[in-house]
Amino acid sequence: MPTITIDGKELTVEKGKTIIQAADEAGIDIPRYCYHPGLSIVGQCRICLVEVEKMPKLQVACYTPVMDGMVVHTQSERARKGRKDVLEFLLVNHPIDCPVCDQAGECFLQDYYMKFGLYDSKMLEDKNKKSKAVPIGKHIVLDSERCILCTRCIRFCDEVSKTNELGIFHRGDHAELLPYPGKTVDNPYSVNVVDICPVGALTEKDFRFRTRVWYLDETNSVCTGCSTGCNIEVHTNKKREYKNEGRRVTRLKPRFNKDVNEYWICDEGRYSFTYVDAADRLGVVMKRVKGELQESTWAEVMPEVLTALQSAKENNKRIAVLGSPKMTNEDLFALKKFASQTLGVSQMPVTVLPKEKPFSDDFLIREDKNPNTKGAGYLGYDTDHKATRKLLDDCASGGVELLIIFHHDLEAGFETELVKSALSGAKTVVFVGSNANTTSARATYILPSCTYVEKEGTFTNFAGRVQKINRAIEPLGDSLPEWTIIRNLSRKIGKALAYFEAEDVFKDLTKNTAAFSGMSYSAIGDGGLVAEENGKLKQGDAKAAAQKTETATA
Amino acid sequence: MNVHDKYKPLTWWEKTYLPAIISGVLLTFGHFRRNMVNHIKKAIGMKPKVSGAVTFQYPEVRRPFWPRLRTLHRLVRREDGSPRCVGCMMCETVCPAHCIYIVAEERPENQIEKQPRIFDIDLGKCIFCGYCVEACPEDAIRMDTGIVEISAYTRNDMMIRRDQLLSLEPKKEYYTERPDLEGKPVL
Amino acid sequence: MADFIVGAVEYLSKFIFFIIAVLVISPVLTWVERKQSAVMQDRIGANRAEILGLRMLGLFHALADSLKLFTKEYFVPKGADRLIFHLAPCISIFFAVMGFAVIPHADTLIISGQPVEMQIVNLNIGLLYFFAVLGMAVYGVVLGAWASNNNYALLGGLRASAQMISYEVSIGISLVGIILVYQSVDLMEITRAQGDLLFGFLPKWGIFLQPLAFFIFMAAGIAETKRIPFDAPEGESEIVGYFIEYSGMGFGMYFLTDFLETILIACLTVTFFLGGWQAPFIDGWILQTFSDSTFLGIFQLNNFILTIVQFLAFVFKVCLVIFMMMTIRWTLPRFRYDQIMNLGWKMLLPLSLFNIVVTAIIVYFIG
Amino acid sequence: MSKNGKILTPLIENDCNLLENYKKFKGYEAAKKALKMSQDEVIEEVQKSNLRGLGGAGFPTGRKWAFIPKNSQKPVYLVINCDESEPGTFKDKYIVSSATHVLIEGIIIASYAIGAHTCYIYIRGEYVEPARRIEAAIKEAYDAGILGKKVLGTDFNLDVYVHRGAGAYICGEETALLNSLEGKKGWPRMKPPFPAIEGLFRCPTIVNNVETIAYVPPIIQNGPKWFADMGTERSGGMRFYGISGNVNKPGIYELPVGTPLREMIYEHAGGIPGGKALKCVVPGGVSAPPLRPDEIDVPMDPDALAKIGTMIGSAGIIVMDEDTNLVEMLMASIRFYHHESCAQCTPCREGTGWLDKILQRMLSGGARERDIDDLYEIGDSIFGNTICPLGDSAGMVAKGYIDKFRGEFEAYLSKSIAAKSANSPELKKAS
Amino acid sequence: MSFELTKESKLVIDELLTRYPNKRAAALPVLHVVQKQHGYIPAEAEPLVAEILEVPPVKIREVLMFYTLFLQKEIGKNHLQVCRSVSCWLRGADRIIKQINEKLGIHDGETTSDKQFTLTEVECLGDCEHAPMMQLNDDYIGDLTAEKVDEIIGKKGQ
Repeated sequence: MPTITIDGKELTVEKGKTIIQAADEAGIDIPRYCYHPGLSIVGQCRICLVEVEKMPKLQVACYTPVMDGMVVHTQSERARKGRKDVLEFLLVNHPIDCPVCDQAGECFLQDYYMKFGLYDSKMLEDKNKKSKAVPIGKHIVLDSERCILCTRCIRFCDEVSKTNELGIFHRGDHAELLPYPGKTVDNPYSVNVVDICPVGALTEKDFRFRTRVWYLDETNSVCTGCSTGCNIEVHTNKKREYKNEGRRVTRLKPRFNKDVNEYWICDEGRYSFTYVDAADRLGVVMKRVKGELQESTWAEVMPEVLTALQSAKENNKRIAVLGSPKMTNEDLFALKKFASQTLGVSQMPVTVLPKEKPFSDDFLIREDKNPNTKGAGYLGYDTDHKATRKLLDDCASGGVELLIIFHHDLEAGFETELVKSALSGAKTVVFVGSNANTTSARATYILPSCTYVEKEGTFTNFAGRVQKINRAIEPLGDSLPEWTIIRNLSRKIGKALAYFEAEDVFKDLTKNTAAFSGMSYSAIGDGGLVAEENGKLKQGDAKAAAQKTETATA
Repeated sequence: MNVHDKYKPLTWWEKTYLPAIISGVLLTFGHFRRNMVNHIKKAIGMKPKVSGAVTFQYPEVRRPFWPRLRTLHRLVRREDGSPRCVGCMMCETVCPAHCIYIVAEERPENQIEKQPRIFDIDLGKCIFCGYCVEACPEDAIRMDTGIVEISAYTRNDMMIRRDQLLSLEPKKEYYTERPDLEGKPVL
Repeated sequence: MADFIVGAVEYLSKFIFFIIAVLVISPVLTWVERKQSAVMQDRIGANRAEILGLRMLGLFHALADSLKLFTKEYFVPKGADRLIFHLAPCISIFFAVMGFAVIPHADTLIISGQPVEMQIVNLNIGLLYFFAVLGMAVYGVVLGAWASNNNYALLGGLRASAQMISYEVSIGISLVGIILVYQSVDLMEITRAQGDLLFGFLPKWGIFLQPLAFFIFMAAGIAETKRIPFDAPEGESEIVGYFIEYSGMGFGMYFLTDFLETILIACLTVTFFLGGWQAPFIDGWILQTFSDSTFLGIFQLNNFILTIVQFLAFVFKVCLVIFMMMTIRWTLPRFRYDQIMNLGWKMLLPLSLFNIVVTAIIVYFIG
Repeated sequence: MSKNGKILTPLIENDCNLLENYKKFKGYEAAKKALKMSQDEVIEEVQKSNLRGLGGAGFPTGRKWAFIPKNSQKPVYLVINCDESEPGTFKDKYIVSSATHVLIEGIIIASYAIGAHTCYIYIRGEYVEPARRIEAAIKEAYDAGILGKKVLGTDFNLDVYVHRGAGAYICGEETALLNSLEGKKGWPRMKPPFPAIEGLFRCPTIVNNVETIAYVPPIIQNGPKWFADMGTERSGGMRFYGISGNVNKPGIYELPVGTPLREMIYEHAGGIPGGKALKCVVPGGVSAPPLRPDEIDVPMDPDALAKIGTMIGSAGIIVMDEDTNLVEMLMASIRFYHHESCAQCTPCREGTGWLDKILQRMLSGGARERDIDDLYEIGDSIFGNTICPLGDSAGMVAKGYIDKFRGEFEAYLSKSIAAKSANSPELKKAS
Repeated sequence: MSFELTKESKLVIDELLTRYPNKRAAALPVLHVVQKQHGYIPAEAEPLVAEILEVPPVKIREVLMFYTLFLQKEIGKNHLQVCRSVSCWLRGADRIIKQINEKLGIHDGETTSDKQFTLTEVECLGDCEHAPMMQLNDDYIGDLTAEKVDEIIGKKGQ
């Protein structure tokens, strides 16, 4: 393990690491354009120049491996001058069109200009003209003039998505980043190139001109597009809502988690937030009056639902509950507790498999498009598709009086006939969900629930990693988190659940479910913890969890 | 620590405030006396050397605008009549009163990709600080219309919209010298 | 019975005369304030309101103002205590008006051989009455502020009460010197006592006998009216005050109170320190020059003329004091709140105590 | 060995691209001799000869060979760099087209020494005829049993291939050449690892210049001391000097290392046409900073030139007479770099283009007061901040001309500005 | 327009592929072969070459556009590549270029309308001793003078 000194700070670094990696670990900021920790190192942008003692030239921090006894200066006169020069060169042909550039605010050129540049331009000459605002894919717009040829996107397409769409053509200052003629950047991970583009050369069509990035609020969350559970940041525009135009989530950005998604996210997941403000979003409580669904209120509907529950219970008619793997661990636990303690329901299926097998690959996109199937399994739900079919069969044969369905669009997974007969078989159908579908259209009561950006909770991904979601925006209309709806029901019937926050549910959950024992919100933190079927945390994780809890409480 | 510590401490006599009050009152009273005499002189038909007041009789007499005066905003147009504004939202960002509302849109022409679809200024909130003019990288917003009488019956009417802003013209007649003060005050 | 009727007529006529006078003078004062400040500041001042082309130097503005205030919506904020909200301005103006009851305007007028005190009520404890009334004024402010259900108003009200209570102490103690010197708490008596001459040429006015008390009284008095430089409670343009939620005549009453208090303080200043209705040097001359023959059947000529002169002297002095107070208002900037408190408690209060001690010693030795 | 002590010139003059001609000069005797020696001995001999790389960088050849890891599991490659694109350099063309067999013999010796069984000759794409000749010579050698399996009857196998470039100066840089050889863009690689450790196809690779390899057979033949004695203390032997520009007899001259520059210009190259005065000399290809007339007494060896702030490079001497406009000269040089910059590193990619634009503007009458300083500063900023030396060269050239001939530049500038203000009355009035 | 490799070209390419340990390395020689067959390298050839070399087509295009000798569009029968670099410039390359400009009416990168000549200004061709010089198709012609240029154009233009 070589020991090196960066800016007077002594560090012991793993052999084979480069200076910039060592500096990153120590929290010393060295500027970079071409270097990206998730990609190979090319060392061509030259902005990361640092002064290394006993080396005649400035060295690129991203490529120079650490050697024992190395003394590095990142802020020396020479290093700053070198960086400033490189920056000046980068801006020679870069259009200064920050006003129309969506990258402004998160642009490395701007940041480093303010940090190291601040020179008066010597440039009098005309800038080279290249193609501007060319759509190069379903989601991406390319502005070649702004490109600084750092090749991050090219390396992404070569190394991560392995689709090789992009290349740098010509040479010298006429070199231009372009996709291969006739090819578009439409791989399942394409928009990541926008994230890694340090300047505004690659921008997102969907986000284009929507707002300026400095208006955005960020909330850490987890993608619900599939069971991978990629870590994301939800960007919302709370201070200037008129810019939202009916769409409260501005964009999703991947968040680094070395155990799950590293730096990336698939396009499907990136645009999976659209259902939050989709046209079919349920925002009001509804009930069926004379065969028509009408808007209602919680105050009106809750007693009616309670009465239905009560009468079904007293008449010893069956109550059936179909949970959903789209619900958080908290929702599922509260539901399970309520259903088994108060309603006496024992069989609780959750899974509805779609008729067609969805797209999946071996990187991030998984076949199971639900974020929490694993968690439902841990919590004692029956994750078998057949169990759901059995429940529907029961309903169809009239063995169920009251059916509570969460989220599911049953027609997506079952024959329309079966669904129809099942839903008409039950006297009362309560649909709890965030978006309308064919099932909700046939329900007796519709109780609107929050989407994942409107509530707190945890999801358990396919590998058993429990990860936290946070509330980014206020719930739409009357919608409530599912656990709140269940708790409100439980207050009037049977044993009341004494939950006030999602965290209360989780505390109860960790006490009662072996797989989650020892966890807490503070221990889960941003990275998540792995739950194990046999009930114990992994050795390393348990220690980490204990430490995290300690530091959190301290 | 009090900011006044850096000044020299007041003497006992000064601490009573009396000298300051007296000198202040003498000054204002001096003005009162001088102006009153002039007013009376005028009232009884004598012609005073100077007028007792320096006020302009608005709205009959209007005070000329100084070039630096900040009046109602306008959006500058390009030669083809489209807004010069590119919707960068710098003004919106810098506005201390949060009175500018911009929503951008794609501009059909590719070279300048962006333009504002909505550009509203809430004059009810605006404090006429002129930061938006300073911040604009395109010199697209200016406060030189010479319109100072801004009033409306409802809050909504205080919103000035993009097309209104674009339709405004700069006021050209500026006075660069101090205008004549020998106006005729009406008592 | 007849005595009672005569007494009732006497009080009633005095009261009506006085009420009309005060309520007319207050709007006029608003005009005075505008015009005076305009002249001081090289402006013209309000001059736009006109009736049939007549502008009257802007005098109609007072009329326009009151019309406006009368016709404006009287808005009661959500959550306000409605009763107190309505009551508070009334309390405020009520006590301001009440204060005038004991102000002597002239010496006794003899009508049909019947002496009539030129004072609405001749209380032998007039000074204490005045303290009591003044002390009640703060209720109007505090209740209005509290009833508005507005934090800013409440804060303004708190500032106002703190300030008024602080300065009332100084006012009270500064007047103890006057009591010591004139040996009375009856305002008529105090005024009469100021008729003598000191050293043969100087009227025995409070300002000469109690110069320190005069300054203290003036400062504290201005503070009592909550006017610049002591306008921390309301501060029209910058810090919203206790009547922020009031509109229409509710605001109008507070506004009127302001001016009534100004007049009141001016009247008191004149009564205590400037010889009240005394018109020195010419009163004797009038008595000697005019005979005591009957005039208009019921008046005694010299007494009548003297009373008129005394009344005019009183009015003249009050105007002078008001003019001074307004000059100060348009000259000085506002005190900071801590400065107001410092001045009240650390300057005026010790000074007024010191004044009592010195006065007492002098009175003890001189007799 | 022949008259005048020249080594390769006689071979070139006698068309040694044909095996029969080369045989007359004891062809392939040295290879046979070397193949009998051990690998280390060969390297030792070359090291002793003080043979330094003649392509530009001047790194001692023997030492380079010694870097090859012994007993490497991976195959070792020898790559001959014949991508001769530096303006003012044209020596390799002669060697590959007319002394081809001595090159092949050198390849055999070098390959044997480093344990390579495959050799690629990377020849620039424009050299169509030389490429054809060398292909023919290789075929001849294969047919004669000199190449292929069992070289010259020994157990040593060697395949030699010609690989044509396609027009990129940057591919003369060894790592860019390797990338180009691998079928990629000619973008230089970051070092370390050096090619000797990880080069072509990630295997140990030696990249040598044509001329360097061509001198190996005579060294083996005549012993290292003979060669070392001809040159200076630290760089042995002879080398080709290509003289071009304003001289009477432009061409290549094989002379001992350390021959004074003046002698070359005025004696070997026959002086300047029309008896004009000398203004400026570029001693080592366009990348070398220029020399003033008072500096040309310098001996042409790497160390002496380095001492006065320039370099011998590929020894392409360009002579300029008194009529030359140095601003235009600098423009021509910078235009070259602008055209050839590979677009990898920022300073070189943008800097060369910027320099070119400034110079073009200066020459089209738009000169400004500060242009000279700008040029110098930009050159300085490019220098030392790039992966490969192309950026350094561009920076060095811009700096070099301005350092040495600032007066010339200033004179041009004032003349140009005066002309401009004379042409525009407004400007005249304003100033 | 589709592009097919001729049988001869295929044979040459097969031989070329044996020279290198991986196929990609043969990119330059293969492209040379394509260019020799077709006169230039059409866009349609890129996927074909990419397939032979087992690399993504974009990499072939990158290579193609990086090297100046690979042509992407059809050029005239006679490709005049006039050196403009330092040594040639010193001895009057400008004059030669200007002469061709005037004589044929074409500038850098342009082709005459009769598809006879294409002029390209190139950097050093390594024939500095014969400056000023040009490359006419594969051949170097040095020591150019105005008369010599006229002669070349006249001879080839017929």
